[in-house]
Amino acid sequence: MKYQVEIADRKIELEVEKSDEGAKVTLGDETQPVDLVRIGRSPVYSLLLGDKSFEVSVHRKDRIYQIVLDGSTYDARVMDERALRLAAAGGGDEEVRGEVLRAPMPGIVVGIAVEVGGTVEPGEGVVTLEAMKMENELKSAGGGVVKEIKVEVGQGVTQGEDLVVIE
Amino acid sequence: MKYQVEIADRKIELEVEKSDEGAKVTLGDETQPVDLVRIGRSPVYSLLLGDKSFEVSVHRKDRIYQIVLDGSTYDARVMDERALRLAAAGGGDEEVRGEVLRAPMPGIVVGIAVEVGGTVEPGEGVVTLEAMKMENELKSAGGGVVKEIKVEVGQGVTQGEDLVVIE
Amino acid sequence: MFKKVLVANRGEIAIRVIRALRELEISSAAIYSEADRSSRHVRQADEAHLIGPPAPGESYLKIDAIVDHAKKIGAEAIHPGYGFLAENAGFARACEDAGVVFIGPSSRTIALVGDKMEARKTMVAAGIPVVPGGDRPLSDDDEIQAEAERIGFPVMLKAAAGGGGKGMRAIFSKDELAAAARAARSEAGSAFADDRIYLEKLIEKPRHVEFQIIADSHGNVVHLGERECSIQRRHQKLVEESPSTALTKSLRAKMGEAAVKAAKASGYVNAGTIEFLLDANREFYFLEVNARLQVEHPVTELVTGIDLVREQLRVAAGEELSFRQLDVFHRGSAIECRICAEDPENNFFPSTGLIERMREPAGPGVRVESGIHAGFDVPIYYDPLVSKLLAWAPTRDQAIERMRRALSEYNIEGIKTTIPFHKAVMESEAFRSGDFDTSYVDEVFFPTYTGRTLPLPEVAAVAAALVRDAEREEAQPLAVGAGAGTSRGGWRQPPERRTWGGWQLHLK
Amino acid sequence: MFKKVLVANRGEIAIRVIRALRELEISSAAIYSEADRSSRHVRQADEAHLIGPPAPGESYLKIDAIVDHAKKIGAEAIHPGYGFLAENAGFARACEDAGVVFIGPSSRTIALVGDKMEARKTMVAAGIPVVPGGDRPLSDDDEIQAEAERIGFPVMLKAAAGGGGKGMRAIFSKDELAAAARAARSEAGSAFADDRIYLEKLIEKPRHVEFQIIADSHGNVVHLGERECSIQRRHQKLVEESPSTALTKSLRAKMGEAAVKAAKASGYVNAGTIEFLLDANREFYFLEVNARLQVEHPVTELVTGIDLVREQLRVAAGEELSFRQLDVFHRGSAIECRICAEDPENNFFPSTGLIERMREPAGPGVRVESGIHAGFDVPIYYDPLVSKLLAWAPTRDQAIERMRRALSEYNIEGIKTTIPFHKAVMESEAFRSGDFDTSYVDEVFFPTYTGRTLPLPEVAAVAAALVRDAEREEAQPLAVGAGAGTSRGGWRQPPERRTWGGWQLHLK
Repeated sequence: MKYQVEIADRKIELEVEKSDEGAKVTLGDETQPVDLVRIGRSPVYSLLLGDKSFEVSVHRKDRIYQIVLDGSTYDARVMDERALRLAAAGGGDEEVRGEVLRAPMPGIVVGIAVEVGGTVEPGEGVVTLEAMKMENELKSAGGGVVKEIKVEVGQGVTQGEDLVVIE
Repeated sequence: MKYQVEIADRKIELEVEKSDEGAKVTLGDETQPVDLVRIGRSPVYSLLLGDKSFEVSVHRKDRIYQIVLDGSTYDARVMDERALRLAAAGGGDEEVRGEVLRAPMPGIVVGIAVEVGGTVEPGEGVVTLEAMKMENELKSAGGGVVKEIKVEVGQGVTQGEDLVVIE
Repeated sequence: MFKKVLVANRGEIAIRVIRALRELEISSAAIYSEADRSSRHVRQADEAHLIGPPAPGESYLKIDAIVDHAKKIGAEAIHPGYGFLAENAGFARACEDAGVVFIGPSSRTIALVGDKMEARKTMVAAGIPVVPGGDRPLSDDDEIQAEAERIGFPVMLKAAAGGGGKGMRAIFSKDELAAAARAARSEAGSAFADDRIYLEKLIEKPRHVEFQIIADSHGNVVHLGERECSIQRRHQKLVEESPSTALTKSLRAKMGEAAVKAAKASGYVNAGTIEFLLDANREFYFLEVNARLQVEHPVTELVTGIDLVREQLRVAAGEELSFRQLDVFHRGSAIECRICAEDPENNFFPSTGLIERMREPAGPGVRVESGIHAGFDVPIYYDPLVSKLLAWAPTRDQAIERMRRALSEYNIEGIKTTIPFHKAVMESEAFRSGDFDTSYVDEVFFPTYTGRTLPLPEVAAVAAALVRDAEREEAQPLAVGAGAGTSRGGWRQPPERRTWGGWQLHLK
Repeated sequence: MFKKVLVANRGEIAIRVIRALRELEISSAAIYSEADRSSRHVRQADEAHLIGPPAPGESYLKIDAIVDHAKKIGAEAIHPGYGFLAENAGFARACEDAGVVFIGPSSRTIALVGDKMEARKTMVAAGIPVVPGGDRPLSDDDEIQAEAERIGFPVMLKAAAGGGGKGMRAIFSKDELAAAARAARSEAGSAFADDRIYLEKLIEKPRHVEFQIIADSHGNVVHLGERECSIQRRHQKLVEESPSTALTKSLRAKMGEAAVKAAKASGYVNAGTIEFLLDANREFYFLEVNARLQVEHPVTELVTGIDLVREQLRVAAGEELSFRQLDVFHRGSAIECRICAEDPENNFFPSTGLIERMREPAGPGVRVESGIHAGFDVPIYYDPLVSKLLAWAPTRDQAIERMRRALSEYNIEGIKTTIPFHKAVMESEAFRSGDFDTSYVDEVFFPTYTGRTLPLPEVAAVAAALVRDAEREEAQPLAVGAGAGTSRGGWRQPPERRTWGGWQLHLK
């Protein structure tokens, strides 16, 4: 089975083959034996790739496999052959339009630096959130025009809650 | 709800009452507030009984709740009101007759000290099992006449496997 | 010795104190807010008492409720940990008034050292070097300007009641002075209800070196050597170590002597820390007294072998210190990394949420002081410090190697932590050389810190694809023909061991 | 220094070696049997290589396969750990022949000290006290009887090739002698293919005190003080500590000197242990040389601060020891408890199976060296030692308190372990007093050891009933009216936090 895995801005193509002698994975030109074993019912796996040994944790968040490996977290999106064919047939991804600034953690809104209809530059501070004894400024990634402000100063918000819509 | 909990040779009666102010448990003459919270999806619970704080782990094995508390393991059999009524109506426990000697762990049978038809005294060695680099002698708890020997020397056995039936 | 002690704190420091109590066979009583019902300190204590809602002002800072609780449950003493009420003279006084032993210095000492100007005056009188500058509050602009010129720029404006950097301003020229003074006074007034400000010479690029002291009520005062705390980000300590690479043997002796003098001058009893600044010429200046057990106290425990919390309990119970100055000797090198629930890839933004899995380091020379566990929901209400990782070894180089090894074993999954940052610090040339000052992290390290590193994307991709592959097979067991527990061409999956992907070689 | 080292072992000792390798930035290659695919040492190593089926004879004892593997993967050295091939002269020789460094003494030294009679002869020649008795093999009954009468009863019959108590017999009178000699010779013959036996004076109720030595290839030999290992059950060590309560300063110096002499006499290089018996009059006798790293080596690491595995690697690579005898100093007291997968309530019967949950102790002065993890299926094929728990403190009393505290934090669920036994030892008067000998556990402790203790049945009953109650509610959510996540009279259950019983007070 062929897979395409997206991690950050990379697309990694690989092929997994299974036989009676075990599994092999082909990455680029190289084909290596591979063995993945789950440890009990935990999210931990032992991965042997060629001779190398790795411990990985796998947490699934919706369609993303979050892989923890050597202290780094990789958000991996996995597409198999069928999904890739479907994606190819259906055309490219939909153009992403606009941006919703969301609360990266629960907290209390202590400041809003923008107004509806105002312009926001990429990297500009939009909302200030207080959590864990500290004030944290949330910045716009892309910039644009503020379409909607969904919270007000003094309001408590949960993680992932929409704060400001920028188009 | 009333419960009877059997631990080792003790039968402990207790009553749990829940209300908007929390739960209370009555043990003998004493009624105390109680609060049990599971920690994540682990088998670990925080138990507050009165002011006292305990960490307990709960592993369910068939009808037994195995409670690990302060390093000791308590095998608890819990009967609620209904089960107690049924047990009372159905008469006492069936008389246990005979004894099956089972392997307490996986291992290899390296010796059998009895023959079918022979007599075994309580505490007498019956089967020797090798595991973890050591030979371990399995003893008869009750004693009686050997009815059946289900294994032979050199055979590997799994945990819980029947070895010898004594009546 | 006490029979029962109430621990007026949460997280790792509450657990640290509970462990010391257990070793002394003293009953431990935890308090907890509603947000901490599942916290570890609740489970590790012998008793636990709900003290109020999550906000600290309604729980861990409620002086009357805590003291009343201690009386009610028969606790003879209260250990405040650090933070919350640890340096609150009012809390110490409320304990004293209620006849409950406060495990720390007297309310009088806390009040004295809490007032920066009073503390300065006390130290000057005791002959301890302080940063050159005024020892009186300054009111009008002329007075401030005259004083600044007398000291010489650059200068530092400070609030008399100061703390946490509030009311502090570095000033490099005359023009900035008037506006800065107005702002500082207003900030100090609203933060501390005390708008007194004063001027000090600004020590540029100092090193932050502090001395641990401990004193009993029989007049014995001992110092336990220094801790180097110059690895800071915005005045927050991140890494601490002992010994400091900046101190010679004779300088260590001189500063230790000054620390003992400072403790005596302020009537100090129990454990405390005398903070100094060290300038580029290795001149040292008294900075302030931390009238509590510090976050970084285990660094000193590792090099001296002395259990500071145990000694705190002993001297609070009126016993003599179990050692004299001559008994204290230092062995090897210890480093502490503060593990915070913050995202170093994203400007140290706090990161709360559920800890899905944890793997803690262990083995030789490694000590973990953690307040969290898998399944714990890190609350938003409290300090982001979730754990402390310490490494000890005979030499500093080996301690750094050991810390790197321990950091590589430490996984906290579900939230972001400062573990990757600490790995980068341990790799950095400046930290390894020992040649750095308090400006290092903000001015040198961060501008080149790339943060997000994904060095093994191919390996992660293989893991993700294999898990996906296994899930696909699980979802269609009939179509593929081999579910869990069935045999297939020599590969066997025992039903009790879940194997994803089905290609594990098992014993036959 | 080496670039890659193969670790020819499993479990906690493999992990111990892998950690040392990581700190030295040496690549680590694990080997594993089919039973160990999920083991921790496989995951903690940089590489892992399947070596064979579960039975040790087909995997961890396969000399040729292991040496070939080392060559194939480019490992310059092999660390054997303890047990398995650690004291196998043939393995050391196979490494030497293949040009792979064996991290331990030479095959010649291993062979010399492995032959008890040769070792005795060597020590006598070096002027080291040995147990009085014969230094020649005894064949006919008359010879044996004459020798026994010369030495004086009681005597001990021993096998020249001995080990693990095989071929050993204590004899208290002349009548027992002939039969015992026949049995011992036959036992030795079948166990070691060498039926030579000899006689020694039986030292009654001895203490077992051993000295750690380490030597480099430049002629430096240093001893690192003693370990007291008298807490044994059937000749198996259970608890070790340093310093020994039986040694005075001058006796320690004399025995240390003898240990260094013994190492020099046997041409010893790398880490090893010289075992002595100490009789009731504090006379000491050479017992044997353990030509390997010992299970209990961390006890010495804690009191000396020296990393023994690191030093093993350094001297194996030809470097000089990083210290001289005068640099070694001892601080405080360290204790080790061997945590075995055995049931102390049931005659130390092995206990294998799935580890369902683990909670490890941590905090000041505690070190855990563990080879297991939650979700691990303890295999039946190997040693029952699954973990070692160590405590250090400035005094022995404090180390005992700390060990008790650490044991109370240690839960291994799913299998039986010796943790409850160790708790009882730490509480026992004889252990606390320091006044015990090797017969203590078998003759004094066990006859009064009650084993099974269930001190808090009511609390366990409450927990069981509440869990049952919650499950009943879960099974009938409609009948009772309140499932998870719904609100009921002010009690709220957030859906992501599973609460049993439904009576947790949550923040609103």
